[in-house]
Amino acid sequence: MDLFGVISQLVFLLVAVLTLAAGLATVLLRNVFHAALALVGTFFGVAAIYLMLEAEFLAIVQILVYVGAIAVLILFAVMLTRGMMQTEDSNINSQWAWAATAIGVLFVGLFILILQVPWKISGQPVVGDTTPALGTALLTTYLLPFEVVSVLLLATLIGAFIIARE
Amino acid sequence: MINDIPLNYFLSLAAALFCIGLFGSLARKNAIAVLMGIELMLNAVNINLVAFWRYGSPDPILNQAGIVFALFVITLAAAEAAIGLALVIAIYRSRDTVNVEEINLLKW
Amino acid sequence: MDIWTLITDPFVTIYNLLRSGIIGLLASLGVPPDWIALIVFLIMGIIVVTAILIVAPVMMMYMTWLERKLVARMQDRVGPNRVGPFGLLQPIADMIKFLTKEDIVPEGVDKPVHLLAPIVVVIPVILSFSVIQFGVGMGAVDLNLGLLFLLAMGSMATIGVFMAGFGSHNKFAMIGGMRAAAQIISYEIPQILSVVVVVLLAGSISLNGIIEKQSGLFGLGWYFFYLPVGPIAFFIFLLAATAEINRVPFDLPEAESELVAGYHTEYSGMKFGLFYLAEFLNTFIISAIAASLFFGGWQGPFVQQIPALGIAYFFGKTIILIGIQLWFRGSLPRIRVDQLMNFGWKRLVPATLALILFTAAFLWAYRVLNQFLTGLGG
Amino acid sequence: MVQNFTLLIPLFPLLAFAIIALLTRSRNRLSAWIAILGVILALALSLGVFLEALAEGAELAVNPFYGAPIVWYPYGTATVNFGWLVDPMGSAMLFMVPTVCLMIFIYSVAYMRHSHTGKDGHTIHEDDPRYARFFALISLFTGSMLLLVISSNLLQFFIAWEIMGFCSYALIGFWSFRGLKEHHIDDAQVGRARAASIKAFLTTRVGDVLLMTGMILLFITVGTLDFTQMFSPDGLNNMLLGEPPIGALQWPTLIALLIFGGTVAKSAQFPLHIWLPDAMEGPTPVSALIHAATMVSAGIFLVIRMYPLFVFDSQTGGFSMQTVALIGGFTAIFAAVLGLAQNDIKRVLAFSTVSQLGYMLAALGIGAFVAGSFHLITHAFFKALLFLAAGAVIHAVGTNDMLKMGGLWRKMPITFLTFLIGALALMGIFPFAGFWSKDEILLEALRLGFFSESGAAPLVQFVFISLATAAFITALYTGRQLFLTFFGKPRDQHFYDHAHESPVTIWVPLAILALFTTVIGFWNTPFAPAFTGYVGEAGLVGLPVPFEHHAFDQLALISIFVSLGIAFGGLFVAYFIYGFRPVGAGQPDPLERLGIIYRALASKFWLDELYGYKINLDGTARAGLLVRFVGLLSRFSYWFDRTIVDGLVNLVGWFGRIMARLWGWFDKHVIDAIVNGSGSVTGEIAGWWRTMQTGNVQNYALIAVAGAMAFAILFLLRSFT
Repeated sequence: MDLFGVISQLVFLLVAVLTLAAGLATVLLRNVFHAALALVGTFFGVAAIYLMLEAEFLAIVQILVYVGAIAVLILFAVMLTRGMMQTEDSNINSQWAWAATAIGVLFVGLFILILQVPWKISGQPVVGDTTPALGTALLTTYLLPFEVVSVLLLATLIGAFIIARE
Repeated sequence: MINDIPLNYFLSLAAALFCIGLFGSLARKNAIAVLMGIELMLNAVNINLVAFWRYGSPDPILNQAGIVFALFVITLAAAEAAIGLALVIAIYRSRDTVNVEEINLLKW
Repeated sequence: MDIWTLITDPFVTIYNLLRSGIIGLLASLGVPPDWIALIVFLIMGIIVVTAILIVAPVMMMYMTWLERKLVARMQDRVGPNRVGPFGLLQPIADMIKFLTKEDIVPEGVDKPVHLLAPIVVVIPVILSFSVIQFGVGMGAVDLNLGLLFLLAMGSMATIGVFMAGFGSHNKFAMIGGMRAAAQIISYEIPQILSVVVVVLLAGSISLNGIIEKQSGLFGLGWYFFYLPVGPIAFFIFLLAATAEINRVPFDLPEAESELVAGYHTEYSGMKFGLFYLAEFLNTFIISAIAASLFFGGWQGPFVQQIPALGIAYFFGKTIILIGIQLWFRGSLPRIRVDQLMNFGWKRLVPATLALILFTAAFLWAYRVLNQFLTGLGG
Repeated sequence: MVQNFTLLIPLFPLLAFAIIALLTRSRNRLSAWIAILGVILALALSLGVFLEALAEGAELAVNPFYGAPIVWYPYGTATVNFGWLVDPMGSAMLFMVPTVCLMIFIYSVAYMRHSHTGKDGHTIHEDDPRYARFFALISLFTGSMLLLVISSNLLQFFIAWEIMGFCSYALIGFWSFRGLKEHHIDDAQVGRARAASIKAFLTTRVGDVLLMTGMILLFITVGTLDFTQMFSPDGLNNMLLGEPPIGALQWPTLIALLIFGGTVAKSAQFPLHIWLPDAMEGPTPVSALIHAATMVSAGIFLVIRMYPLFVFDSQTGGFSMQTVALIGGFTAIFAAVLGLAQNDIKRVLAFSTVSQLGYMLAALGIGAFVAGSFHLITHAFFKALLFLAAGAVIHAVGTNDMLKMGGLWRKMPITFLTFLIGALALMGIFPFAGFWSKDEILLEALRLGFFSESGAAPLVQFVFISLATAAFITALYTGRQLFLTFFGKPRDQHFYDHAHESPVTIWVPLAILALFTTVIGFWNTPFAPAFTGYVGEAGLVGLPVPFEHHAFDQLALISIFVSLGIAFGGLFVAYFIYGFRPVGAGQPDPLERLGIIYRALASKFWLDELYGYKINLDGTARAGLLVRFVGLLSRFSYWFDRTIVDGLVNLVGWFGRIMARLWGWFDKHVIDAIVNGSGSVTGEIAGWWRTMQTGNVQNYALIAVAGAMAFAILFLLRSFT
């Protein structure tokens, strides 16, 4: 393995560990606000993963939408429901052990599966700018889903407004 | 990059992230935390989609189904967050709690 | 490598000289090629980052001076005039003051959040500098998604503001943070949409690409002159961006008369300095984006012959735009929070959507007409 | 090529109807003008078609203007189309109908304004409260008549026919609502109008049902209702293919008789004539419309349209034409006799109409197609004239009763003059229209009955004698009417003082109609039979045999003198009874000396009491004996149903109730126990199981995850092994 390979793997591992750590923090931190901040960290980590996968556009969208919008929404919600933020009792519910067991089994199963399945890899390099092709694809091949998603967003806008207003 | 890091790395990372998110949504008391767990799961799924696009697509430029799918997932995540948080706030307003265990009016 | 090139395009030339020098040096030392590439990448990156990190605070310091001077003139005062000629050394004095002040951490704050907040606010601003094109070939990187990157960085600021508001354990800070977040996500939409107009016109989201598209008319083919779309889009962008960075007349999150200083009420010393830095650099970034999108960035007469002119053009335009924002500050009253929201959602967003529709229709008509006319010619 | 626009002719009045009904109801004058405009447009277009048809000449009979462009509905492989069919007779109708209607419309503008004396003694002129509605309805009436005339198939014809039926109902009963006291319309008249409208509608309904039955049979046997296809040789011969329906009665005869049934009702022939006299309760323009241009003409026109069928039937040995002749001849004399004893000025005219329609049918029945058709045209003009003039008299005097009039010619000379022209035409006196057409019928009857090459025909002889007698009586009652109304001394000074000459809008239509009455007869004189040449020379659609026509000969000359003699004879007798010594005020009618005969005549041979619907002067009405017998029968059926049938049913019901009670016990104690048992068992189990529903979303999610994992593991195990 050459130098770049080593560095790449190291970078990947670093990012992966940070991402997972942030994810764990999200799930485990008692303070919901801190958890939300950790979630933001996870989002950044995932954006970095996208960058590694040469999906720059998606990485930027990830930051724009997840960090810029969803995380802010979550922070908002946390602040609006402040009564729950610093409770003394546990932040984990009574079924956590069952859940952890099931999820442990799930993870092990998934891991085995990932290692066992012979994934088909084409290995084509990404040459050139993917964004124009992506735009074309959205407005030609995926036009219908695109429109449906637009309508969904509109419906969400109205729905959120109606649900949340006094 | 593609030659240096095997696909399995990304898939394992995604699986781990997914399991973490799943745990968050199954075991946290706070409804907002549950939503955060769901976001984690969606992100994990997106990693998978992009990874498969990058590694499996016969022509990464012309065939961007993975990216498109990930974009739609992000959009849906935004919608889900908006509605979900609106619901949480509405519930908080009427019941003064966001503890999922206490929001159980629909039991026997 | 003649002297003429050095004179007309000093920075790029020096950069290239340095780069080729390092490569030559490493090659003569017998370093493997991929190591060379890595080392050169790292060294040049460090140089560029250092340059930015030096230029940015200096810019910020003299913007504070400019603001104080300008606003003072508008208010019929003199402004700083004690330290140095025309008070030119005043910013340096201020900086020393910031650095030497006591770092107060109030009781009951959420410590990590409190400490991290200024850093989180500053980082995206500094990152924004990496894609700004200061002159011909003078950008740290030329991302083909540069514009999107800038917008993403702009939206990141909310997190820091939130952290500051939450972490300060202070109701003013909390309200300020909430206001800032609401304002930023509200005004982000018209800002992005008005940028979309330019993207439609240019057909590119690379900053350099957009700037190069404005090279027509002897370097004056700026999108501002694309009547009637250009001026309207610029105006909307300026308004939305001003709101996005919480400046007058949209400075509700830090409204002195209501909230003391908003989300950075509890900050002092260099932490406050970082907020201050972020605010002014944001002003600079906004002006730079506006200059690039609507006024051709470094584009101007003779810039092809003498690339160094590009830097002057760019900074000239940016400073004029900064001046406009300061002019806002000096002359406009603050608006109310409900007016702010109503204006954003009920006026700006629909107007911008209509503008996009109009632009698209216009472009389509233009294309059809063009095809028709070419058909006639052929 | 005006003919291509034929289909638009009825559209104008129908459009006027729609506009008035929907938009301008509240604007009386405007509505009237819209209606008149509609008729004028229809008239203009009709005249265009008529002139074009005239230019075409007799050839038009076998190659009529025809088009059926509007597909209404398809059936099987063919379609029913709407279209137009204009043959010579149709074109003559197109000339006659809108002309007469236009006159009636113009006349109505003033006629439907009533005058009455207000509280302060001044005369108040006021529109009828339903002025606009009146014009809407007569527009619809006219439009449907025009549609009927141009119909290209029997179904379209029938639709127009039915619309007319409705219009006649609505218009005869036009005054059948209260709130008209100041217009001299009292409760009695309201009651009469109401009863009369129902009577007219129901009586004509009998004919409509017959017509529809005939139409259906025609469709079944011929396979089409389009006139041109129906009367093609194949079409008519198709009728002979099937089994004869009833004994010796063959299909063409049956169908022709059924269709003729429609005519009998619509054209008020014996025995369904009973509605027409009572129809006089409608406003006078309506009477004119019904009697001259539209309703009753439609009945005759139906026979004219279906004439090939009748001819075909008689050629194949049927007796439908003989029936037509018989009923026509009998009605002619029957109604004329009845007309003698009527005191209501309009009722006399009504019976005269019935009688004249009998003339036409008799002529058609004996094969004198042209003469019958021509009489239809001329009669329309002079009968419209008579009605409108009579209406003018009623309008001026304020009563219908001739015994209260007298000496009116001094007061209203123009009306008198026009009425006189009409009366002379009706009597058949030279040179007015009635003379020429009636003489033609009598001549044909004479020729066919007594001087036919194929030997004497008793039926035609009967017809001739009947018609000649009827002509005499016609002159007699018309003379009676003239003398009673216009001559002698006024018998009621109050009404006499009230009388005045009609306004312009009333007498101008009268004058125009009088002009037509005077000249229209010359269209077909025995010396220059233009109408005969036009209508009869080439036969009909599907009957391309010219109608027999004789040059002017001795017989014709004799016939002229005979008919003139009869007419003058009648007039002279009338003068002898009524003119020589005028009936004084309060004196009874000299005819009352006839005793029982007079009473029989005055009460119309008690036919209303026998099978009709007697409408009394006071507005009450009573069903005829026959009807009441049917009523009794139905009451008996009702009793039978209630006591016998219901008793049986109740018995069964009682038995069922007993059984049900038994079942009820079983249900309650056996089945319910099982059901309740299973229910409570289920409830117990469910109460224990339902605790599974914790209401906690995360619980559910966990179980869902676990389930999904279980399935995934199963699947994987299966695919790995």
